[in-house]
Amino acid sequence: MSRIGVFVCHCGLNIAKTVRVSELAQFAATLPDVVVAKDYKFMCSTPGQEMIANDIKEHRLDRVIVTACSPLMHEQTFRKVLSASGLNQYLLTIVNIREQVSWVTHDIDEGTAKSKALLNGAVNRARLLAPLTSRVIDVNPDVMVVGGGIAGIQAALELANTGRKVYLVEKNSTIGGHMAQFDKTFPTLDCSACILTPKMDSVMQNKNITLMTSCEVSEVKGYVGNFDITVKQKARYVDHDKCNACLACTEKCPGKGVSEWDEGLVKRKAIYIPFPQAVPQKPIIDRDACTYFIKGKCRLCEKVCEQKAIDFEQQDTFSTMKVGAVIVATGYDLMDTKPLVQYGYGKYPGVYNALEVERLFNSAGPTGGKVTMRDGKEPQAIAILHCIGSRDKNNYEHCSRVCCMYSLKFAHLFKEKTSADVYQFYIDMRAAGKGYEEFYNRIIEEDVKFIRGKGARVAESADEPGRLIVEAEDTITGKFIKLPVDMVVLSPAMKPRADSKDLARLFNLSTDKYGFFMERHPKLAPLSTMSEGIFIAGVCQSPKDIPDTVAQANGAAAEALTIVVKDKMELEATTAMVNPASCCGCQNCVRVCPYGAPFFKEDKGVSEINEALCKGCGLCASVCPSSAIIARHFTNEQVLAEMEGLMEF
Amino acid sequence: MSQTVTPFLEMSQAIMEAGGEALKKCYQCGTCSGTCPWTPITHFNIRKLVRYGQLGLDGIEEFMWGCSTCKFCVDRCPRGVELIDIVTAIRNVYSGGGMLPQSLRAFVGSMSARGNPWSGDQAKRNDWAKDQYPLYAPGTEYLFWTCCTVCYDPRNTKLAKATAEILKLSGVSWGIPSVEVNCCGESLKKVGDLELFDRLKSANRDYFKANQVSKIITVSPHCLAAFKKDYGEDYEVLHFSELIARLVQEGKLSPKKDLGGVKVTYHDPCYLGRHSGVYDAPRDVLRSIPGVEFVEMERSREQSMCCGGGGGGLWMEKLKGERLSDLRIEEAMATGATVLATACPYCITMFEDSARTLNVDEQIKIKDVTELFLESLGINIDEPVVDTCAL
Amino acid sequence: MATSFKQIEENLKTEAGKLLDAGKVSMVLAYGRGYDEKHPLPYVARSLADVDGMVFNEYCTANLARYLVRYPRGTKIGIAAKAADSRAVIQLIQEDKVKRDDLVILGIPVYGMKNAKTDEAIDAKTTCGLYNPVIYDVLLGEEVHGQPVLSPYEVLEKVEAMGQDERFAFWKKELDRCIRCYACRKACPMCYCDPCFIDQNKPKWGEKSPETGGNLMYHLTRFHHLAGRCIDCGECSRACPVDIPLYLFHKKVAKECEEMFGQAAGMSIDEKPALINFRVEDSDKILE
Amino acid sequence: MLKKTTVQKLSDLAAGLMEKGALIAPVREEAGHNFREISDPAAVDLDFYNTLLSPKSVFFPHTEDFIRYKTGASIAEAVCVEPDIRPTVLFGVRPCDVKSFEIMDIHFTGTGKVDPYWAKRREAATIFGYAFDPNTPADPADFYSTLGIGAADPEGSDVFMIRKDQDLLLQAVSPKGEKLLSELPSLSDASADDQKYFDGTVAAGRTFKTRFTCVEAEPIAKKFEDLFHNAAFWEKVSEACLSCGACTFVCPTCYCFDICDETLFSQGTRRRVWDSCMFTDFTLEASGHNPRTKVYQRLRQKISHKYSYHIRKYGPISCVGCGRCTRNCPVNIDIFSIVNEAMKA
Amino acid sequence: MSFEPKILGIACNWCTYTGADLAGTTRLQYPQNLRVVRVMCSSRINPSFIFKAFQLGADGVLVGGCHPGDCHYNTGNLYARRRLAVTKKILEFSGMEPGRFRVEWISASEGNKFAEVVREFTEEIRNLGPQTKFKIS
Repeated sequence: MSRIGVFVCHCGLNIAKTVRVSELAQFAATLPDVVVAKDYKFMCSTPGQEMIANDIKEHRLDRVIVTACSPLMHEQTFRKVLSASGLNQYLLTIVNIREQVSWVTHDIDEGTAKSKALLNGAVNRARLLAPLTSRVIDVNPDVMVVGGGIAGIQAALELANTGRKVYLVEKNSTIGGHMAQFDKTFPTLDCSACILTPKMDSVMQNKNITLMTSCEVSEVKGYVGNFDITVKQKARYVDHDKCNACLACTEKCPGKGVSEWDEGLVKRKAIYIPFPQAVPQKPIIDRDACTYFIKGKCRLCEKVCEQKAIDFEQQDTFSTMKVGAVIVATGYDLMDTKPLVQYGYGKYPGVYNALEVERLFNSAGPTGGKVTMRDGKEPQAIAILHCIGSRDKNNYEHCSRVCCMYSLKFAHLFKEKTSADVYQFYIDMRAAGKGYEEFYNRIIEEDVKFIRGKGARVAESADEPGRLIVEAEDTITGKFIKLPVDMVVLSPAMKPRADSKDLARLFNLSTDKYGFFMERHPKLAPLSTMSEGIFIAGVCQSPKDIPDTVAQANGAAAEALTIVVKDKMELEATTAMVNPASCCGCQNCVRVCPYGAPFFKEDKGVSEINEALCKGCGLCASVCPSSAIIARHFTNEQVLAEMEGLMEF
Repeated sequence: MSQTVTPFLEMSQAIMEAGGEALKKCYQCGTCSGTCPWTPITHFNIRKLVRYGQLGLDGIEEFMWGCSTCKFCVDRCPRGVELIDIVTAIRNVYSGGGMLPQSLRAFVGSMSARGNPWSGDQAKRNDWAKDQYPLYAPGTEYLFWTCCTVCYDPRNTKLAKATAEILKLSGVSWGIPSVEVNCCGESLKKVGDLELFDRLKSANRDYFKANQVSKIITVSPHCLAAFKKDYGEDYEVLHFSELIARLVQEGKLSPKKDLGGVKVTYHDPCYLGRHSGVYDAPRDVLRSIPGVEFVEMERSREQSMCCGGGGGGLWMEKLKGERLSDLRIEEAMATGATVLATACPYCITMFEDSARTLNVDEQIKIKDVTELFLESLGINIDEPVVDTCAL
Repeated sequence: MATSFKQIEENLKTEAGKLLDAGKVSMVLAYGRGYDEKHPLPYVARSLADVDGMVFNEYCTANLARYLVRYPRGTKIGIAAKAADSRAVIQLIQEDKVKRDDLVILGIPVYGMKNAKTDEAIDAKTTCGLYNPVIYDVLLGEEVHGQPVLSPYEVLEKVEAMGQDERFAFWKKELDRCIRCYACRKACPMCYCDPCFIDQNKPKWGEKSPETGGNLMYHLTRFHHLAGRCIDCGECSRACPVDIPLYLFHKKVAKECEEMFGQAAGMSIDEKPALINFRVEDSDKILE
Repeated sequence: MLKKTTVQKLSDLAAGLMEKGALIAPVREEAGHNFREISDPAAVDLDFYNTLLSPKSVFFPHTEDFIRYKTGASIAEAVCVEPDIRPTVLFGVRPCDVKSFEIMDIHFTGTGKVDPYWAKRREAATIFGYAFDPNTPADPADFYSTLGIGAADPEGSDVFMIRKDQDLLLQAVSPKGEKLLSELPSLSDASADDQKYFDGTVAAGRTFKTRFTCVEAEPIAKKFEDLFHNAAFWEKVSEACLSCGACTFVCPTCYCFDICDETLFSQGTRRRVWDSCMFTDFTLEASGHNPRTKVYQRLRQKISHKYSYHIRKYGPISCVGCGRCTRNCPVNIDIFSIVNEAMKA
Repeated sequence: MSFEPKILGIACNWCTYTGADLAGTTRLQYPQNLRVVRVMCSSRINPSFIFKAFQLGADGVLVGGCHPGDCHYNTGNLYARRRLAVTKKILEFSGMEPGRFRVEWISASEGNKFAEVVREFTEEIRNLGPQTKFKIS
């Protein structure tokens, strides 16, 4: 037998206008197990809360029903009242007679009748509620950061500076990411390397950071506070513990690989460091380019290495880290513009993509910072085409956000380094950001030509062989433009890393249709994910510029810290559990759970649920044929009883 | 002319209601107009047309007839705007007010009175066949849908016969429709007469139903696109080039006669290519013919140029210098080809006119892929062609 | 030409004998003599001596896969399996109730199995219409070819053609007969829950008394639990003492599942049961 | 008193009986014949071997409501359900099934505690027994003669019926039967030939053989006591058993039941529902403990109860050899084969 | 008196229940025949809930969940879609009118759609009349 108290709120006239609240309270009093039923003007007010608290004591209530607004409004408020009165907070039931009754009808008879039915269901359900308690678990204080671009570097440094131990996992042989490829950064035009490399060095120097380059995450187990993450160390064929970074090997190496850092514009050695400021500044061997691996002999590097650091037998190795939280900051790729045949990328040597152009400007780049094209000539006329694949239903619907600004930056650098005429073909100029509009104005004054119309086609000039024709409509005059240029720069869409969906699977993240990681809430939880304890930062979430990326990285670091700063944490109480006596061992629960919470105990032939991983959705309970799974707070009995109550009147 | 305009949103609304719903999606980036083959050579500007439509501005009627519905812009549009629907809707709204250009009046009149665009006598629709070919009856597998143009236009009756002859050899069960059928109405729809289009469509559908038609072969890509997109029932529709390609692949038809090293280029009809996604079948057919050296033009497949005959263009006069077909002929000749092959009676008509007015009709021949294929089968149906276009 | 029942029986004895003799399995599930010819009994041979007791004839309809879950995980078992039975084995492997490696499947290609009560052939009527086992290690006869290819769903025509009211009346009449002996679920190779949902008091899904409400709840829910898992062996209906044509409902659900999800139960050990699986591309049309 | 009618005029007899009260008789149904209350006299059908379900449900229905109550209300407000008991004619019961009533009486009335539902129904009923035909072989599943029951035993019936070609001979056995027979105008008096035929058939029924030979109860009871701990024996004989309840629900002498509370909204009913010792949860205790989790334990219980405990406690074997359990077993387990096996073990 | 159907709604907490709240916040009017049970996810819905609801006398049952792809628990509604589709087929084959059971994806921002669906569904059930087939009397 329960002792139920029912408290009907008027919400001023919000409810009372279309529900006869006193009649409802009287009705409640007739229901089995209801020992007190009252109505009051504002139940959520202090006197209202006090009334409930007093009645809990006076009538020794063991269940409380508040008949008021949506549980999404005040469930927490009234739960606190119960807690404060010594009653388990889960013994509260809210009946939503405002949003779902009084506000959606004008008819007081209908409103009252529906309220009675809902209340009757609530009484049925309340009777079966059980007190629930949250479990407390230990939290591992370390953090893993996946991705060593500017976002990952920033987050790792922030966390390390608070004294946390950080594992920074980078797929490539150096950290730095795309930012290391840039020459200047908009709108201030400061040198990218100058602001990035000190940070890269700090990572190297920081004793709290374990830098793991040429590494990939291969398995993720566990849950918030207690992740076990297995990382694959890819074979480098150079023992970095022995290597003293003399780089004699790279000089002697006859192998030729394609420089990723220079976007394939030049070759590099088979044993190499990606660029002079790489961190760590120790070489690796590119198996596909190495003469020894291809032809079976050479080993010149081995001969010149005094440290005996070359190890052709090296294998991939795996190690498992224990961490409490994870930040994923895996960045982006540029979309491949070759399939957009109308722009001739890959067909005409004069067509470049944005990252290639970044390298052309860079003094450490393939041309030593001079703007010369593949044929060695300096361009006389240059067209920069915006929105290639961005804002495009046929490719990527999103605006890549940074292209307008870097295109302006390109225009400036072209003006600075060449005497070429520079044209921008754009749809809308997006310069929202601190100092951005000012930068736009500055570029306008540098006499860059702006053509408002999306580049439609790039063709070879019939009259001047080797030159290119850009076709577009200048929508301002309505005239069709055929512009002869020497160089075309495409500003392609930014897309998530090709393996972002694999990573999403590993970490149980959801992605949008292109593979950008989904945040838990676009506004209120932009750095959290649906997986507790895993945060995202930078372009892997959506395209953004460096300032925003850095801000996100700091934010993600702070979020991760809120978890690992405590040594204990409380878990969801409304989780599922298995009644082993009823479990038939079908493992449906194991197969369906998106969080991997249920697992099968082979020896007992039954499933169990790791409550730390359970989010309480109840899917397992509904796929359990023998009803062995109890979805706490939404048990089969509770739902059935509520349904029966709702259908009675 | 006053430079002040006032947006007239009722008109914009009317366009949207007539099927131009996509108006509102356009953000005026200019991809369409930059892509449109007309922009460089005429005053027609598809982006402006949409802009005028968005605001319901006066003057729209001045350039609404410029579009030949080649679908290039639709495929490129980053917003997924169905520009052809907008053009059709605008034409529907404005031509409802009697703004049909002179050259289209005969076209629409003939459609209305005789059910075909060529002022042909309906009873004589099948005269080209001279009773040599079977009529479709329930139980037959394929309906060979003869386009009005191949029934009435003397140049194109050759195409009808070529097709029929190949069908005779193919071993499939087929028949031509009786004379009671109407034009598929595709061009009529693009001209904006949606009401008349619906009338023709439902009459044809009644014929299909009465005769239990489920599989249709068309010779014109325009009919193909109409049946696929507008007729709304589950017919299996094939372009004839697809059927030949299949029969060749299955070994049921094999070209024998060597055409002696003739250099052929192929023009993708907009309605076969971009509208229906058929690019490979006609090329496969050409490649199957012995003694054909096949060359591509610079703009081919998805990038193909338009002949200008779609969207009612076939029936509209264009000034010299404003004809896409002239440009296309030049492009074809630049490849060194002596035969420009295509797979659409409209394209054939447009190109033959251009070749004649450009005085190159000796240097380059215009042929349908079907005709070339028939030649390679060693069959000659050439008869003296009397140019007595009914128009 | 199919192998004769007598020959299959001989082959069964030979192969079972070999397996037991070589110690490859600790038991062979097969058929043994019942109280008369028409009533053979599921039979377990644990030694070479037991093999002699085996029989096989047209009345050996029982689906022996039902017994697999009774033995401890890891028991090496030989099992005689006809077409539908082999599908049950596959389905149990999919559900990880048995391991493929623990089984030696003695496949029986056969047609013309009969219902002992009616003496009718059951091939596609109450079972799935296949003649040859889908999976086996040893085949106890030649594969059956040349028999008519029967759709297992043809028998549905009559019930599918009924209007909603008529169909409800039909099922009400059939299900009201139910005496809740649970032979259906006990004969079912896929019903291995213990306790069954209907046996529970918390929650009480349906009443235990054999009346309309509880009967409907029991059967409808069971149809759902078997959706995408029922391999159409027809055992539930054959087991039913009051002859409720449960197979019709199961077949209908199986047919719908095949149409909606593009997979049939028990056809491949690499699949997941359709209802504990999804595809992002699943159409909302299936809800219409 | 021997009366007669013809099979053709069976419906007249049925109509006459219906005037006396409820008539429960075999009718043809999809799955076989069953006893049903008759509303159309033409529905009575004596062309059957034996009914699918036993007639025990006439006196001991599958569900029996005891009390009704309102949830949340005081127990004092609960209302007893008065069973609807009317004079009844139970028509066409085979001798083995008639015998089953006698065994069931032990439990429902014979042990001192009288079950009023059973007792009142039994009292209100007049039983028309119906002989098997001793000239045709018995169903292979039957073994009533093995248990000493004749194919045409009038004992236990109020009226006993024997089919003679197209005639139906009706012999009053009890005063209740005699009274009823005399009140049925559709019957005519039987001839001396008929009487001879009737007596002959009863006698032939006594020597009629079903399968197996006659058994003595005592040695069986003893044997099963000895076998109780022989798990190997029970595991072997239960290997095929599915542990469904088909055998117990069709059995005329199984009488186990469960008391259930069924509620809908705030209306509750406490009722008696048949249960089966073959079900896993039959012996499930409130603590969660279950003494019979294995199939063999349950089968051992069922068979030992019928062939051993019952003999020890009440005398007779709790089985009448009607063969229903064997006929309806989904896997063709034959109870008497197990008894034979046990005797050999 | 005209027939007032009883409709049981089962709504997921994150989308449809919130959408229903939004319908209230924006004061959209809809019929009062629907009584909603809140569950955390549409995947929580056991098919037997639906059968039970009809036995309890529901004239119609409406299930609401997040749009596929938007599930708060990633994939819950994708399982639910399959399971409820089968539930629907079973109801239909048992003889229940197909219109009495409906599944709708209603997001937290679709208060309008919620109200519209309730209006439409209530009307449909009203036209179908009282549900007597499953109802236990």
